[in-house]
Amino acid sequence: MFVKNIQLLKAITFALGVIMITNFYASAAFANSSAKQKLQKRLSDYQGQVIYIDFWASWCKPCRKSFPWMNSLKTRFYDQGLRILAVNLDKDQVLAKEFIKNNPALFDIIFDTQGEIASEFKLEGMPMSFVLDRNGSVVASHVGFNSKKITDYEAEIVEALNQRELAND
Amino acid sequence: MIKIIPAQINCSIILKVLMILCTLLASGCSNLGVKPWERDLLAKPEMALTSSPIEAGLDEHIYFSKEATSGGRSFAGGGCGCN
Amino acid sequence: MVKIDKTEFGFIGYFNAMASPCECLIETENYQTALAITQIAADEAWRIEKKYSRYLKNNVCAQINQSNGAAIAIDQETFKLLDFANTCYEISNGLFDLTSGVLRRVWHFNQNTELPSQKSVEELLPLIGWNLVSFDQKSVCLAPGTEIDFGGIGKEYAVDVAVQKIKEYKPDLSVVVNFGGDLRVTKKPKNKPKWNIGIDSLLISKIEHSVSIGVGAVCTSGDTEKFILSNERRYSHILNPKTGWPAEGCPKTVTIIADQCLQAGVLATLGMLMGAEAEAFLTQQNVQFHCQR
Amino acid sequence: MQLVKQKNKTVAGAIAAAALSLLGNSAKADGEFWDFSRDWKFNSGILYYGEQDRVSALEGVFSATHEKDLDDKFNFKIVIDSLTGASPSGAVVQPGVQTFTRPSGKGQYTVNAEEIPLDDTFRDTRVQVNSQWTSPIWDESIVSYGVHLSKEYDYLSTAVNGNIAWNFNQKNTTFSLGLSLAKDSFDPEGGVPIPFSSMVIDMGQFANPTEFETAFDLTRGTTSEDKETLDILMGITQIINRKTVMQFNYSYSDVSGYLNDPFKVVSRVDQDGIALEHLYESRPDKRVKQSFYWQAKHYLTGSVADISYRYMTDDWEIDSHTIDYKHYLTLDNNQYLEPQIRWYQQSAAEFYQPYLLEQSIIPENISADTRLGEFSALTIGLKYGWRTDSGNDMAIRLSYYEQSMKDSLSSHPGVLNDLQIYPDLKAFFIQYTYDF
Repeated sequence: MFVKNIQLLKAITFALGVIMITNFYASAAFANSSAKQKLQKRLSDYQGQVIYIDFWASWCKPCRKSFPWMNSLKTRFYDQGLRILAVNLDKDQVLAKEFIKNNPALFDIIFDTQGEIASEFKLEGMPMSFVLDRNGSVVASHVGFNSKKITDYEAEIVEALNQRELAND
Repeated sequence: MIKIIPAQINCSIILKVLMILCTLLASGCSNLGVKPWERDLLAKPEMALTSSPIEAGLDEHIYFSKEATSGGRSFAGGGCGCN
Repeated sequence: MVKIDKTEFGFIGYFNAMASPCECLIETENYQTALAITQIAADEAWRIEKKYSRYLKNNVCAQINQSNGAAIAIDQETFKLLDFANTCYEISNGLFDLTSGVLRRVWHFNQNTELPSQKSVEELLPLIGWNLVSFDQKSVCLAPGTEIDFGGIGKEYAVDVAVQKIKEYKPDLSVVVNFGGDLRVTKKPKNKPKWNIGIDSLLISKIEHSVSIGVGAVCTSGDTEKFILSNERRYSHILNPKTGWPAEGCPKTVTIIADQCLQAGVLATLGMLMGAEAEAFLTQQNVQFHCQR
Repeated sequence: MQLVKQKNKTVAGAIAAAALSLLGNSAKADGEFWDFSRDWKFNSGILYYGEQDRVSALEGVFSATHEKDLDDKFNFKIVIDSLTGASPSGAVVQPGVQTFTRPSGKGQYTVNAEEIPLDDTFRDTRVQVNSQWTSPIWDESIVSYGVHLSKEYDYLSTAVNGNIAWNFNQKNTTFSLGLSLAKDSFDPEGGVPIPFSSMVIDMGQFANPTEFETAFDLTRGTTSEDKETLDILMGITQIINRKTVMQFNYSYSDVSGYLNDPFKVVSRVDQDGIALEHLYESRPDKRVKQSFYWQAKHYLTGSVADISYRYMTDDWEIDSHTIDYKHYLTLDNNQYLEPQIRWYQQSAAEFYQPYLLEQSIIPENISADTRLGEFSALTIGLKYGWRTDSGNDMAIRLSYYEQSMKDSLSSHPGVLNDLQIYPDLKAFFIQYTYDF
């Protein structure tokens, strides 16, 4: 009886191969560096500030819960030098705009449809966020958004904010 | 009292299957898959492996009471006297 | 969640909070800003409701009311609210009293129920009295059986706090924050002389005519629907904490226009408690008011 | 009662001052900042199942899920179903009219000539409740555990289950291991029949009812029986590419205890095919089932293909293959059509026999329950779903299900040769689901 299972497994791996080939397509990695340019522009705007970068997409469920929290982050820590940048990774920007209509954002949003910035930051999951200190280096990051861990997320930000105050605006 | 792991379980079969699952896991899977931000289509409700649990439960009940096979997608136990 | 609609003056943001429809009339063409402003108002309303509503089980209000005599730790916001209520109690000679909420155990105002018996009201009176409440920066302590109901100032406080936050966010925009009829305007509108509430927003269900206001707050106390009719006498749901009964001959509603919502709200309640002398009392306060008899 | 002016400041002024100090520097408030107003999700469904002039069932499901956070859920489900109508008793078809005793021993029922005997005492209502808790652990895995309780007039089933799913390879691969332990207890009205005892049928041969009762009681052994089920489910879910996900499950199920169906009998026939008596069936008291399940879902522009294959084999020598294909077609404004075709085929249990020949020795186990026979079954279904304007999802599904038995015996004794021994089953079911 067990012999039959082996043939079964061979059949499955064959089917698996067929599906792979039929829809393999070279993802057009045409040079759309506008996403990276937009990022650079923003990072230079926020020169000397602590930056919280959040990678999100309309189809990612935890993002719906992280937006209100990021709004409150902005109103509470804006004047202490926190800037928030949300990088949208939707393939179809219409879905992202629809998401923003239902989940208002007080912070800046840039679009990275090809996922260039995401690969640069070597994203490990969705959503994922990074805390950059005042000289722009990543000091903390977390994958996912769990409302129980909010105090930890905020602690990371406050710590970065309290670091050596760079003489800035 | 429920016998936790009845002695007569044919361990060899389970071990064989576990071994196959692991090889499948280790070898084939590392290059398959998508980047975390490429899960937009997979996140659609209709792409869930069991898109309607209610329907799956109702079907499972019908086929459990009309056929000699059950489970596969989920536990096989029927939980009713209908078979 | 919040919803946004385009209007000729800009946008209206809707959401539900404190068991009533809330909206923000925003004089701006920028959709993003309108959305963000509505979200600020909504977050504030939900936060205050979640913290102080007497309908929820494990919030600050519930902790205080179920303490039966034990001292409860409070945060600075709660202390300041109690302090504000304390001032209102003193300057109104005890007419404005947050502990009068227990009277709703005997008074039911949904469509012509009967009057409570005098005896049942009197039994509650010993539980009422701001003197039964002692508090300081860190804690509050109630006499057993006594309860605090923030309903009297909750909505007005939420409006004022929301307006403050919106002014921080967009100081130059004219926004009307309207929580279930208690509203306040952040700044004079640019494209028209005044906001015409009642036409722009249908939320003022309590009064039959519209109010036009440049800047400031409008609050209404009393209710055209919530009252008891018994042998042709109309009993309002605004109860005097000392007698446990509404004031004799009080108007159906008292609407006050003032600088802040809290001020307008407390004055409107006091106006109702003045009964027949409501108009006399309010003219003395030289605030704009309107009594609906 | 006149309010005295407060030292030339009007009451209004004093209140304004108090309000200012309250609102002054926006008081530091601790507490949360958002409102998850829609935490609870509800799914409901109702199914009508009707077989051609046989059993019909109505089943209602209501499920409530509270999702505090991603993968941190509590689900409560209640299922109520009621069954009416007749199902085959296992007795063989006969040229003449037949009379049978009801399982409870009270009353009889008759079956017309050349008709497959159906026992219509089969009327029951069942209530089932399930609770399932799911929560994330060790930051990349999910644990889930739950309880199951199902109560019928004469049947009680209780079960607990647990499952752990490990995610790795950036959540592209998920390995899951599940365990379920169930205990069912069964006490039929009229007691549990002794296997191979002969059904006592009152054809007037008894002087009085008590004589019939003593004879009937002789065929009854214990008043109740129970069985235990251990299920192990191991699975791999693998994301192949942006449009394809696959799952491969192996399940091992060990059921032991009372596995007979107390209502089922096997007819003993002479060489002319005439039934002499009806013996209560006897199945082994242990069954080990193993199944290999593979499912793949592939996203095409505007539709989703869902194909699954299941191979089951057990130590009752039953092998079965199941192929299930669904095609989800998205129509405009949130509507969809989902045709379905399912092919099922099983071999017979080694102790399955439609009847027992008079002269053959009585085997250790025997059952004439067609569900253990060799048959194939086809299901064709079509589901139409839409979203109501208040944003809730509804769907209606119509399905037709047909089983056709395979006659594994080359010929039948005497009269049975020109009678239709194997009952065919044709059924349709309508399912309505509503999520809000």
